[in-house]
Amino acid sequence: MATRTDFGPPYFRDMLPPVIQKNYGQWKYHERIKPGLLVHVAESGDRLWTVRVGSSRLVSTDWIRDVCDIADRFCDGYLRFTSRHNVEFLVSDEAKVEPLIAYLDAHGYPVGGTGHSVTNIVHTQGWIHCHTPATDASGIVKAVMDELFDYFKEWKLPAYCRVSLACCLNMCGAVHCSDVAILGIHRKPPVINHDIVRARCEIPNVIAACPTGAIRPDPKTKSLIVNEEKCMYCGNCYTMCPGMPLADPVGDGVSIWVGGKVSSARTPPKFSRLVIPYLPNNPPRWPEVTAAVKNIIETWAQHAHKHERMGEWIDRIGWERFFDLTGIEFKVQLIDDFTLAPETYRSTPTFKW
Amino acid sequence: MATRTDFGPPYFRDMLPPVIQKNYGQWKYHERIKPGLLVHVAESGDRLWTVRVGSSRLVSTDWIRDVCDIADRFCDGYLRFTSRHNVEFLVSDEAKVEPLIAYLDAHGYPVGGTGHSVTNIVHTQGWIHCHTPATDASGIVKAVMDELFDYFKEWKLPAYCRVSLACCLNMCGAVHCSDVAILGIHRKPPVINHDIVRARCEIPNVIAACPTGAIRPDPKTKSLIVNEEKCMYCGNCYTMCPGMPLADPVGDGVSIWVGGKVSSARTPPKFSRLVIPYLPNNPPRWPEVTAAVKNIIETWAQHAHKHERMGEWIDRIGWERFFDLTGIEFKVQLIDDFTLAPETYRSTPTFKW
Amino acid sequence: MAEDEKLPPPETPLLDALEQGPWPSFVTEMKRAAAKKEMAKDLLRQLERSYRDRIGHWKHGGIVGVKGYGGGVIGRYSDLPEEFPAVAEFHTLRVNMPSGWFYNTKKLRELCDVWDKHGSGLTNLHGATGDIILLGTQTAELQPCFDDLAEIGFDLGGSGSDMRTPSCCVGPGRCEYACIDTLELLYDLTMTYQDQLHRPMFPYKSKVKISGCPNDCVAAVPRSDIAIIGTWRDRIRLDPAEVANYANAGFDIAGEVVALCPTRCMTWDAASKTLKIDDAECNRCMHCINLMPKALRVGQEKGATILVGGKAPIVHGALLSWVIVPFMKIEPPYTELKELLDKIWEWWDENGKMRERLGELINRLGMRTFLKAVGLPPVPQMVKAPRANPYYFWDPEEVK
Amino acid sequence: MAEDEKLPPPETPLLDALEQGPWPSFVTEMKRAAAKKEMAKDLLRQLERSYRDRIGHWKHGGIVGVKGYGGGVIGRYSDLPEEFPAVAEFHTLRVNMPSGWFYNTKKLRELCDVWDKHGSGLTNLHGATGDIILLGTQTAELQPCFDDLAEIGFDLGGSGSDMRTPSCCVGPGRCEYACIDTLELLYDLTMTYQDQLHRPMFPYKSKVKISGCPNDCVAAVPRSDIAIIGTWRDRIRLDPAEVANYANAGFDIAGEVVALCPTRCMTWDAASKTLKIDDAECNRCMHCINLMPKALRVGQEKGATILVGGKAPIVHGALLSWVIVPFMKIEPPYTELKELLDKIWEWWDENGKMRERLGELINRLGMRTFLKAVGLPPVPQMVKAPRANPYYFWDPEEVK
Ligand code: SRM
Ligand code: SRM
Ligand code: SRM
Ligand code: SRM
Ligand code: SF4
Ligand code: SF4
Ligand code: SF4
Ligand code: SF4
Ligand code: SF4
Ligand code: SF4
Ligand code: SF4
Ligand code: SF4
Repeated sequence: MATRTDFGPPYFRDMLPPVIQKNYGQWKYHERIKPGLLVHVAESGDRLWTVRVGSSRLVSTDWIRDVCDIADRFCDGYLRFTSRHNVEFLVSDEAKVEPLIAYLDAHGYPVGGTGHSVTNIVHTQGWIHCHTPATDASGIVKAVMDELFDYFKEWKLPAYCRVSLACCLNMCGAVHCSDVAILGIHRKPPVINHDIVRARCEIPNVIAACPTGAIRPDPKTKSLIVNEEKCMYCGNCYTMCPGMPLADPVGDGVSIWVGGKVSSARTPPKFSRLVIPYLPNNPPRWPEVTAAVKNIIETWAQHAHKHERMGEWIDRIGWERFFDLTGIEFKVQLIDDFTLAPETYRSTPTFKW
Repeated sequence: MATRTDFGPPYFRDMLPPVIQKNYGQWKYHERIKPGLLVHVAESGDRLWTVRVGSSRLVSTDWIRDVCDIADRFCDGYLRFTSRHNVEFLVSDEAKVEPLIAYLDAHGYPVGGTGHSVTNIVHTQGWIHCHTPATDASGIVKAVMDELFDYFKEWKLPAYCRVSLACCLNMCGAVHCSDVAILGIHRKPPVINHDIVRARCEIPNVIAACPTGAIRPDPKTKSLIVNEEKCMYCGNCYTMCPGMPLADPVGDGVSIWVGGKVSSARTPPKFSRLVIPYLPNNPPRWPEVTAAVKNIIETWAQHAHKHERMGEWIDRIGWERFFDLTGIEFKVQLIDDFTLAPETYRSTPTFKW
Repeated sequence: MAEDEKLPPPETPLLDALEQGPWPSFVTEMKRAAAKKEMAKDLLRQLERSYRDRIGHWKHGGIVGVKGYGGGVIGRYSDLPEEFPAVAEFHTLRVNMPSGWFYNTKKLRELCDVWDKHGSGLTNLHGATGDIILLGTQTAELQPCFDDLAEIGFDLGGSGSDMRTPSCCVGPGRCEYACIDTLELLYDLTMTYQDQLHRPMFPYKSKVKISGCPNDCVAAVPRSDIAIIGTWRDRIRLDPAEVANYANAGFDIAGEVVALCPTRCMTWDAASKTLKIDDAECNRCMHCINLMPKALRVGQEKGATILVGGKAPIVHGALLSWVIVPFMKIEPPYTELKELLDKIWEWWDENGKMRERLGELINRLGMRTFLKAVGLPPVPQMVKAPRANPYYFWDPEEVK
Repeated sequence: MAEDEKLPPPETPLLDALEQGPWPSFVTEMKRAAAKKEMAKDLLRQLERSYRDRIGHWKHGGIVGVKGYGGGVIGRYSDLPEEFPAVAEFHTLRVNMPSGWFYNTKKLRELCDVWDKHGSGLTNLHGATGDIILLGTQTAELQPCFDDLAEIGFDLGGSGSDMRTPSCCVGPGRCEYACIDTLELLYDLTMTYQDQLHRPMFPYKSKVKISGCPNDCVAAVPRSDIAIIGTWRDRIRLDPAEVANYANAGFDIAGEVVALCPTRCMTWDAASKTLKIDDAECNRCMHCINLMPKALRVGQEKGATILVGGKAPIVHGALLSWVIVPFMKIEPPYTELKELLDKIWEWWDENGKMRERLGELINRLGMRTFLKAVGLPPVPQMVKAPRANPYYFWDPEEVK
């Protein structure tokens, strides 16, 4: 049979529980009953309870079947996932809410992540499936979420705290606007294996792939040379040519960024900014990374006003005070020297000691 | 006799009135008695009255002798000039203060420019002495100050208002951080006179002088060609070669910039920003320019909070509201497309209608 | 189960440490899959090796895919194929999720069956762009897998230089703030642009994300070339009685709401418990509504703000998307919006260099050029502030 | 007076319009000079012609100057020499003003005599950089004019690629806010760097400006390559009695001071009329001191913040200067400061391209390189915010 194409995704309306079908677009308000539990009330008076559960995102089909069983038992067979990879059980019968939560607690599904909590960490492939990672994704996420678990389960923070992770500069996690971002970085140019280059790579394509024009042909070796000063470790050359691996146990590691936000609530979206330029890859639990993230979040939690996101707090107290309070050393790597650098320099004698 | 060199300026201490000699660095506080009149009180209790007088900056030796006469009569022969080209008469005898002011009023020396006023306009040479001006300096300044005269004489403004003028992009007036800046602009590339170029210009030097690399040699004419797309009308080529005049009665004119500030009081220094891209050169009194400046200042004066500089006011209400209130049309020229342009674009759905 | 005998269960001392702790463990998930699938077993082994070596062991290979599609599959090959033969080829399928990531259990189970049959039994729910990520299978399995997916009504998502799988927030499905029907709009656009989604023909990837209000729950502003954000043009709906209720319940309206209003356009009279909003000065940041959803509601004249140019840092630095249309009504058949999208893509397609995102092209050729090309008038809402530099290059047309 | 007969008084219908109105008229000044000097007469005529033509009539010519100096004179030539022979050559002398623009009338009169003898009789008091501008004379008069200036103790200022005439605010001469002795420091630096001032040998101009406090009354931050701004490191001196006096006099301390404090580090208790400042959070913006000079005074541990890189837009856009030293004690003989200036100029001299200002060089080679070269440690006070992009190019040294 000829394969059909371009038929698109399943129509979402077939995936909506009856209570949503009925009250679609007619929601009036919501309440956050407790961490992980929301109720939305419709103009009609109907109510929809949402129970949010943390997920490892990298899941087996068995796990999917498990959550389907739960949805069948408590939610008439409907559930959804969130933009941060949590599961949301959609309950229309109040009587089933607490039993559901009890069941989830009993079976190790973490209920939480709503409101002023640390919700799931948007992340990427890392060593699981990508070819340019400077670190693993799922492993750090697991270690960090174990450390921050209480902040997922309870409301102990002044405001939202979005933590994201990406395993290389491509930033698939779109970490660039997160309260706390964990970013894998390479720090060494590719090490060229001339035999592989000669044998398996299209020299012109490799040269063309380099965004900074750092690669040029080497007539002598009939291979390539990388101008190390120009290389910003993007890995595009490796994508084109297996003879130019970037990955390096010493060069690779993790950087920490803070103060970004996405929503326009109160203040416009902000970029996250570099505060720790490098931490080593220390699997399986990356203790340096988890400690750094926890320190930043708890320092913020201790000093910020209510509803003040990480970046809003820093804007109020000033970056000099941020480094002060967190005890993080201000390193030269943090000073911008890229294209918009002047915008980040201080042009006033007003600052704090 | 062999000329001596490098002996430097007159030593300032020889120029200080006795009251300053005595209380040098020992000032305790000051009061603004009325527009144009300050009194500074020293730890010793001594008092120094300062009477500030507006000047056209371009003055004859006769005028200098006149103000010297005044200083001899009322100030024991001492006076100073300010960083904005006003004269300051330094009075140590209270009895002489009012007579001095009366004399100044009688003889047409405008007393004022202190505190929340429009003080003198820092400006440049224009058609008086420079070779790259896109407009005149002294003429516009005279016309604008005539129009704003009451704001120099009286305290009718919410805060400082610094108006500056420069007659070309070189911005000798350093207008780039003024509450209101008047900037001469050329809008046409140089018109090449090939005979003059051939006869009197060093082709390579002219080419080298162009910051944007817009000039290349033209073998055919043995002269030069300007890539008009690249030219930003800086006049460097004309500096090197009289065969490439930029000045043009239609192309040249004036642009208006607002919202800059220099001091760090409350908020850090800010750049002025373009709000009217072009007004014609309309000597002798540039009515379009004077009207535009007055409209902006009076709109600000009417809406700003006390102590709120032009730029601070705009930051509070938003630029969309500024255009609204002043009735100035938002033109495409105002949208940045230079190197830091992205920093000026709005990355949030939050704005005012 | 014959498979099982082939290899002993992997030894993974390092990864085992990640089965400790309260957060759900992906290692446990991998082991569950490994119990059934060779691929998953070798994936575990290779990952353990990566944890030892502190580097990844994947490389890029040739393009792989399925009939009639240019994208939707990410080719991946182990760089240690002898050591880990079952993942020598380990390609990912990106499957287009339903709007808002809503599912019924029947569909999800069908999906699991297909993937157990053809792949590793491991998935990401979901990928960072929003797709269902079917994580790893051999080249030979791609077509059969897709055919079975088609049977149950799942199509592929985007990859390569195409329109990527667009996504949207839950919107009207479960949110009172939704100013536009994000779910329906997403489905409509996805269906309208199937060709752009499945057959890479752009200079580079192009991402569309839709949020129902300025809270931007799908992070459209930083992550999409074209962001559609719901908003309103009239006034916030205010229920005085409910406002008083909040106050009576001890909620600090002055401190938590009024004081944090970025435009300072609210006034609170504690005595009479009345809240006033100067709507003309409100910039619709959502803060007050977020804190008092029972008392304050978004306006009634609804539509969207369109922003373009957002992206991650490669190559010139990350960009947030920029306002180009302050307000547009968003109603089926969405003609005005689609005409704009077509014009934008057409201009980008004609002028963009290979691997140049929309935002980078706008920066290279100038916002002015872009606005002219797509026929949008300049308005102050587009900028945070006008230019601070005098480098406007005048068009001879303008100088008369 | 023989001169007078030569030409009739100029006819200047357009310029005459600028003798109307209350503001002092430069045209009147030009006419006064024209009554004595041919040069001034032709200047008036040429200016009237410019007002008619709506363009200037000057051109650049060869370099002109005086013996032993490379700068200090701006050569200027009329492009209509036949029509305006008296200004065919019309060069400007830049004469170094005394610190703080203080004069006694004797010196000023001597200056007038010299200029009436050798030049147009027209001046700018002062130029935008701060010099006394002697506006226009012939080439032949330059040396004699300078010799007579030297006689009365006036030296030339800067022009071309040298250290330009530095300037400073009135400071301790008449301002209680002065945290450093701006006048003395200016004189000392001017004398120390006479060679740099008078003999262009830098890649381009270099400007130094000194303000006694963050009010920056000489606009040093936007206008100088090296800005020295007075500040303090301890606490604001507060006189409670005087604070109360302000309040009693009806001054709105809460509204005009406390509410506008950028760091919100002040608290005002209306009942007890007490003002508290959390000095650790104060950023020394001066606002409160500016409004209550009788009650609040700058601290006692005084010094300066050093900022570099400010300039006008040519070629890459205007720059404000940037903090590189948060605090430095400024006391004679100013050794630490001078060592820093020497290192900065040396680095710029070695690395700067022709016509590249310090700020542009720092941007081209990177702040990191600059700080290393001049031996300054990175501190957060240097930045508004850390980098938002991941493009740090690691030095192999750093990667171990
Ligand atoms: C389910 C989800 C949308 C979806 O389609 O999946 C969602 C749902 C809601 N969001 Fe959100 N947001 C969701 C991702 C986001 C994101 C995107 C992200 O984090 O990547 C943002 C931007 C975050 C940022 O600014 O960095 C986001 C910023 C908000 C905000 C603004 C918070 C702020 O003050 O900055 C609100 C308003 C509020 O919380 O009152 C909000 C409000 C809400 C409400 C209350 C809307 C409503 O009335 O239903 C929903 C419950 C919030 C809660 O978690 O307590 N939602 N929300 C997403 C859940 C993610 C998760 O699993 O944790
Ligand atoms: C005389 C002069 C310094 C000099 O060495 O010549 C001077 C003198 C004083 N300035 Fe200034 N400033 C002088 C140029 C400046 C400049 C530079 C400029 O305008 O180019 C600035 C920066 C302006 C800007 O921010 O754009 C300046 C920003 C200030 C401020 C900050 C005002 C603000 O709120 O932003 C103060 C504080 C105040 O006014 O209370 C100040 C305060 C003062 C005080 C009160 C200082 C004192 O205690 O004596 C002096 C009298 C102020 C007045 O005019 O009422 N001075 N002052 C300059 C007079 C210029 C003129 O003729 O009008
Ligand atoms: C699977 C996913 C990460 C994940 O674990 O979720 C992913 C994985 C890859 N991304 Fe991504 N990106 C994914 C979402 C993103 C996002 C987030 C988003 O879409 O909202 C971004 C940032 C937003 C953006 O596009 O700007 C993103 C920015 C990139 C970039 C940088 C693009 C740029 O212009 O800066 C690259 C580099 C490239 O395109 O060559 C990239 C390239 C890649 C490649 C194809 C690596 C490569 O160059 O071949 C990765 C394949 C990994 C693998 O082997 O499976 N990926 N990538 C996400 C897609 C899943 C899905 O379809 O749902
Ligand atoms: C006379 C003066 C304007 C005035 O009427 O006061 C002036 C006049 C000229 N300036 Fe200027 N500049 C004057 C202060 C400034 C200032 C203000 C300041 O120094 O605080 C600036 C902005 C600050 C700065 O330097 O960045 C300034 C920025 C320029 C520039 C642009 C420099 C840049 O890097 O952007 C040029 C172009 C150049 O150097 O070729 C320039 C060039 C010129 C030239 C020499 C034109 C040329 O290229 O040959 C002008 C000679 C006019 C003439 O024929 O007399 N002038 N120039 C000022 C010097 C008087 C004095 O010494 O006191
Ligand atoms: S962030 Fe980099 S390494 Fe990680 S998945 Fe994306 S492209 Fe691969
Ligand atoms: S890693 Fe990127 S920048 Fe470095 S050489 Fe390869 S392609 Fe070029
Ligand atoms: S601003 Fe331009 S035209 Fe005016 S004096 Fe300076 S260089 Fe000359
Ligand atoms: S005016 Fe300036 S930019 Fe234009 S050609 Fe001449 S030197 Fe080049
Ligand atoms: S973006 Fe707005 S409409 Fe959409 S889910 Fe979030 S809050 Fe609701
Ligand atoms: S939406 Fe934001 S700006 Fe508007 S009133 Fe509420 S808080 Fe203020
Ligand atoms: S800068 Fe400060 S010290 Fe100098 S005059 Fe201005 S206010 Fe006084
Ligand atoms: S100096 Fe400025 S920051 Fe410090 S207390 Fe006064 S107003 Fe506040």
